Amino acid sequence: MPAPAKSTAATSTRRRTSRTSEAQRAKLENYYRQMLLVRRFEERAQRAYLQAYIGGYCHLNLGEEAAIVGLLDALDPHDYLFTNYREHGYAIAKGIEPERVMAELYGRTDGVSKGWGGSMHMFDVEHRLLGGYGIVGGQLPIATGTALALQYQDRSEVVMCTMGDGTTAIGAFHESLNLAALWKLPIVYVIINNGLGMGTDVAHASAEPELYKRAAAYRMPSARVDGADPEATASAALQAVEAARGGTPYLLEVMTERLRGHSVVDPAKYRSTDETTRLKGADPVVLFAARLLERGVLDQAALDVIDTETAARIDAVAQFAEASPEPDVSTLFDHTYATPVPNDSRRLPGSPLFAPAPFPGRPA
Amino acid sequence: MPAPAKSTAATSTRRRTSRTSEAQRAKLENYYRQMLLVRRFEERAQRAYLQAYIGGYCHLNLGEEAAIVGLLDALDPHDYLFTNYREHGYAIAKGIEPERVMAELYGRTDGVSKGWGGSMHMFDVEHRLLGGYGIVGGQLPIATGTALALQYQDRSEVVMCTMGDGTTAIGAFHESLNLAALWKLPIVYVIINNGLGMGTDVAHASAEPELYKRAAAYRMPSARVDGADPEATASAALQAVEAARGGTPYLLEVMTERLRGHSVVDPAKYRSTDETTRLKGADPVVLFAARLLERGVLDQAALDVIDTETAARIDAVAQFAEASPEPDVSTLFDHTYATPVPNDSRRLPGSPLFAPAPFPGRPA
Amino acid sequence: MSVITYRQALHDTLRAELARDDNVFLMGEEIGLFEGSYKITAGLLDEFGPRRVRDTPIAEEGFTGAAIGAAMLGLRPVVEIMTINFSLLALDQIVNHAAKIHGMFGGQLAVPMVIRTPGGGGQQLGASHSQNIELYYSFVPGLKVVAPSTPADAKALLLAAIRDDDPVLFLENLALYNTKGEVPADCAPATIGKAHISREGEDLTLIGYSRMAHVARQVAEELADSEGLDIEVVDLRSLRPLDRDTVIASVRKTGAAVVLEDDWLTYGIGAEIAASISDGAFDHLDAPVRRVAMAEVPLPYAKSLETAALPSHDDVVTAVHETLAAVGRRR
Amino acid sequence: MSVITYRQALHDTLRAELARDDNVFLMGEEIGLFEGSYKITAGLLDEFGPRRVRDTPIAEEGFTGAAIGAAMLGLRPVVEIMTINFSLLALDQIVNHAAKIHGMFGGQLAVPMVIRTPGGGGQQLGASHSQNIELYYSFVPGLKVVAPSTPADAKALLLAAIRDDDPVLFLENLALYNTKGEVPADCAPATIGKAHISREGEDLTLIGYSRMAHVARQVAEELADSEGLDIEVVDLRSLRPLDRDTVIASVRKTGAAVVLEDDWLTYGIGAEIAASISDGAFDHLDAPVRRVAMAEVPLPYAKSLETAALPSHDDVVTAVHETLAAVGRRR
Ligand SMILES: Cc1ncc(C[n+]2csc(CCOP(=O)(O)OP(=O)(O)O)c2C)c(N)n1
Ligand SMILES: Cc1ncc(C[n+]2csc(CCOP(=O)(O)OP(=O)(O)O)c2C)c(N)n1
Ligand SMILES: [Mg+2]
Ligand SMILES: [Mg+2]
Repeated sequence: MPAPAKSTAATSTRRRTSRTSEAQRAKLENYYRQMLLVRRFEERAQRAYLQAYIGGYCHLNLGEEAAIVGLLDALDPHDYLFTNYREHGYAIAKGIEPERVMAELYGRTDGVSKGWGGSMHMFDVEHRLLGGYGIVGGQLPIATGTALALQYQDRSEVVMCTMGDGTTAIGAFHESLNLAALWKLPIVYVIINNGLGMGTDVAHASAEPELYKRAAAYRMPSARVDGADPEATASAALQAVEAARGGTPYLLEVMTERLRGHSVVDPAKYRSTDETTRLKGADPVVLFAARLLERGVLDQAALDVIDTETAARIDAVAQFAEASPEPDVSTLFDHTYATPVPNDSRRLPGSPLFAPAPFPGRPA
Repeated sequence: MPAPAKSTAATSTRRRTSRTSEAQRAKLENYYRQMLLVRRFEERAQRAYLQAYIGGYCHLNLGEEAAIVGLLDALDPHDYLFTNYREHGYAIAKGIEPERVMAELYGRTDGVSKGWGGSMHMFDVEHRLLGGYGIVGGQLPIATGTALALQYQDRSEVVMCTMGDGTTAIGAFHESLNLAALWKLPIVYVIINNGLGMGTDVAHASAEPELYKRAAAYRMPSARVDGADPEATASAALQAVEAARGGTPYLLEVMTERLRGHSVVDPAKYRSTDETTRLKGADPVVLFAARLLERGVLDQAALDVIDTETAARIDAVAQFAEASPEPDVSTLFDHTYATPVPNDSRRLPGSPLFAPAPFPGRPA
Repeated sequence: MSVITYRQALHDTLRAELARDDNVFLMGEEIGLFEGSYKITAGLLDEFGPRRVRDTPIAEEGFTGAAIGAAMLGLRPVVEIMTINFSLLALDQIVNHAAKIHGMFGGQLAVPMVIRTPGGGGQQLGASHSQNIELYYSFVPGLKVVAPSTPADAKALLLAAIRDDDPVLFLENLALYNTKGEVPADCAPATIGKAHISREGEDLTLIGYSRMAHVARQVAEELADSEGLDIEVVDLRSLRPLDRDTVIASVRKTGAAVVLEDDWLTYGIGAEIAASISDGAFDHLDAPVRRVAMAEVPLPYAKSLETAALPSHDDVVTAVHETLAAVGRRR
Repeated sequence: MSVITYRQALHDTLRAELARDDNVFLMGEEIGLFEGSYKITAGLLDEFGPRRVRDTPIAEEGFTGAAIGAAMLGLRPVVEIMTINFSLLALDQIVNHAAKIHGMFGGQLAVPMVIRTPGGGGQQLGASHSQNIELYYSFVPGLKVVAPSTPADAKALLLAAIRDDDPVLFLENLALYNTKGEVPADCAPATIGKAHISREGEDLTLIGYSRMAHVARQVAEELADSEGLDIEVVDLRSLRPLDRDTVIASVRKTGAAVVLEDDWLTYGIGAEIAASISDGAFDHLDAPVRRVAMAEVPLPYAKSLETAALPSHDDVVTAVHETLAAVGRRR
């Protein structure tokens, strides 16, 4: 697997960042690198999907890059993350090699879930990403239980659990937040509010459209933050994570934009032209690049270098995925159970349940 | 079916009620009569259960009488009511003959649900009690949909839907209130907060123990009222019903006491002696009788008359139930479907699926 | 008579029923502005407005339950659950409430509602999005379950379902939406509870529903052409009530049966079909009833594994050949 | 060896496992202070405290899901769902999550949890509180389902379930809680996936699980005494995986089978048993496999109707007699 690309852009801009400390500068550059990596990864995923390398549903993080990077910056590596099906960027930002994320999209054995999960089901025990779930809201009770286990074992890690705005209407949201608050679990629930379910906007889905306010029903602290700003997101997330680590669960609402359709195949025709125009000015990667330029953190040359490096990395990522083998049919029955038991069915669809009955009739 | 007992107690106290108008006096007497009817009904149900006339689970309204009477006073006869499994008193207060409620408890054909429902499943289309549901929270989405139908048909009725305090933890609570508020449905959700699920108190079940405050998560108006006071309950309920009739759903929390165990068979050993002592002073029927005496609405003689009349009525009620026939086994398949269709199974457990196969073998 | 897709047949029928009866309305996630995840409801919000075509929040339990309550007052809601996998969240409302309200309250009110939902694997949607769990509904007295395999049946059964006074689970299939067939313009509602012999034959009976009834017809035609086999095909159409008589009459005639299903074998729909045949045609069977069904695994995403796990055309051919061989040994 | 109730066997086993392994904890509604709706957990809160014995709000989906998440970190939650009817609210968490997490993520983590829940009709609890829906779990690869019928099996299977690394649905039965039987003090965990011949015989095989395995033994003993019949009884014990081999070996020997179940007949558990026997013992069966199951109605409250709808001891006797008569005609 290729090593992560080394930072070569840093040098060229170091002198100009008088207003920011070197550590701060490095951090911002790193934010940008990660955001761009997610962006280019998703663009590549889109292409690969259209070329039929990727199947199933494929939901992209385009527009969510700053939020991802900010949120994950607030987590320690040993903290746990649960997400929904729109999670490629989260997997990458949690430290999983993009190669393994792409290989999963391709359904290959080097995929982070060995090809069993696909786009919606990234999972990596080592990096403590505990999924990637496709049932809206399904991850919430589970993440809550993981937080319960941390409390039970008297451990210091926290759980972060993301969801979409549309997800706040489902029963599991209510049950989970109530349990977490009642039991004082170390968990941060994050609402990625991109304004839309698939095509349904928040005003048509939630009677309280300021979603973070729903935390009050559980006496849980909460806040809303601008998810186009990775620094603001990181600092809001840090506050939430600290509360959780202290035994106060937290609800954080992160305002983002979904730049494209709900999934790769959705042309988003339901969007007004006004809305489409507005979105053009709301691209968090573009905005952050402009901010870095303006603040003198990076210059255009540096940005260009990062761009080139990222593009190269993504090419390598796609090549890795393409080269990875498909799972062999002989492995089909490998993961039904963790503890093997007698009489588990290992029949393929074309095989009979029993060897053809002997004829004639019954032995005496 | 016996006619409702006529008021003979009224005359003896009419002269003394100088502070209250005659209409008001009659109303308060009627409250008391209804409360006592529910009380004696439930006591009789308990006895009948212990005598094995009644089976299954049996949850009583002991302690809830004032709340029931107050709530139902706010509804017009053509308004709809949904409740949970603790609903004998609601059925009676909605105007259903206690005879038919008791017959249902006995599982007889004259029962309000023809003996098919039992204690938990009272239902009467004519009186617009649309059940009696045993799955905690199950009634909420359905009641919400009935309110949707009223709106769809541009009708003026409202729906009232009661639930217990423990029920507010379940997902259906959240989904239903969100839908109602989003769609501005004519519905009042009522939480009967008796402080306990079965043995679990509110503080161990809800992270926001002031349950009415949960309405804020849906921008829904809400209030809390003392359910030992039928007048206060009625006026709070009227406000809620009026809001609902105007298209603003409402959440009303009614504070009550559960004087006995969760169901007839629960000795409630988990209750502290302090708690048991406190409850002795919290009987709403006793409190309301004292209030009526104190306010000069009724004197002791009048109360005694009501008591005697109610006891006689309840005897008749039990006799009616006992005399009513059990459903005949021939009716077992009568209610599987409303629209009969071919091939519906009408096989009894001991019957074969097919008439014994002819022998020998296959015809040429 | 015109040739249209299964999708179009559904769309046209919903549209016609909306126009015919003001009590009919549609409800579900993304069925309005988004025009439906699989576009069955395209254009209907524009035509009928939000009162009749209601977008809901993501709350399967809530809105399915709301349909029950609306149906109790005489409306005829047609709910779309985006895929049958998500219906698990509404199962309490469907099984403990919709199916019970008529009986549990002594037959006082009916619940005339339809739940439309597609099943189907083979789209690489992974384990939690590729299940065929019509069994969960077919098992429950008080529910009716229909599973059309052709555009004509899609129309006739949807008409029947909407006009029926009981809750009906209307099973669609992702893989059938684009299939085409003839649909009579004056198509009458079908009778729920009746299977259909979609091809007559003498050698063996193939039984299926939904996608596998479609596959059954294809295989039967093919084997007629290529090998001169004369296979009878029974399209169950209704899973509850189940038309055992039609199935058994066919097997009594042919003496051999292969049951096709897209769900897991053990306890799947086919188990009941096989058990019923083995009982009702006991003295007529010349070989054990063979079942072709999904491999019993959480369906993997990877194409290679997914394909291996799902019953294919070839698997059906194998099963037919092997069953006829077993028959041969016995006849 | 001592004679104790099924309830006591469950209680003792939970207590022993709590004492043995700190990773084991109990979670559910009213299991602590209230001591459990059916008192299985009586005294355990006092003994082990609220960390190990956790009362939950009424939120089946939430706390069952929480058990999944806790299990993923290596804890061994034992969840009580008060009756199996309420498990419908948690079904998405169980079927779409607990059963899938191991496979869907490529086998990375296990979900070692147990869901204990009683089924059973006959208590006049009405249509929504009297269902036997173990089918919903038995159908799903990734889950294991066990259904003991004796106190000894209750203990041995609960030990196995708690120590197994997969999600196990542990089916109890309201009518069995007070039944008694011998339980060895040093009872070892059972093997999940294995049926048990609980009585040997030559004339016919009776197959059941949970309450109906208990009834099967009673009927077999009685018919031995009264009519000298020699009936073999198979107690399935495990519904997933299903031990077809044991069942079929028995029927190959006896040539006749009656399958008993407490759920609805069509698509019920017995359908698979009957289909499997009809297939695997095809050339050995002397009569169709008979099924005894619940009438297909929403179970009424009234005692007269409820009794008529549920399979009884007498129904089993009738089925045995009629099956032997059919055998007689063929042998
Ligand atoms: C229970 C369930 N219902 C419906 C769906 C189909 N579905 C997938 S994504 C989605 C919209 C989710 O919106 P939101 O929570 O805002 O997340 P976003 O996609 O915007 O990130 C829907 C309805 C599902 N996967 N699960
Ligand atoms: C979904 C579900 N879970 C559990 C139960 C068992 N149960 C019946 S009543 C009850 C307590 C309900 O408490 P609350 O809502 O406060 O109502 P109350 O009985 O106090 O009137 C429970 C847990 C049930 N009937 N349904
Ligand atoms: Mg969204
Ligand atoms: Mg309560």
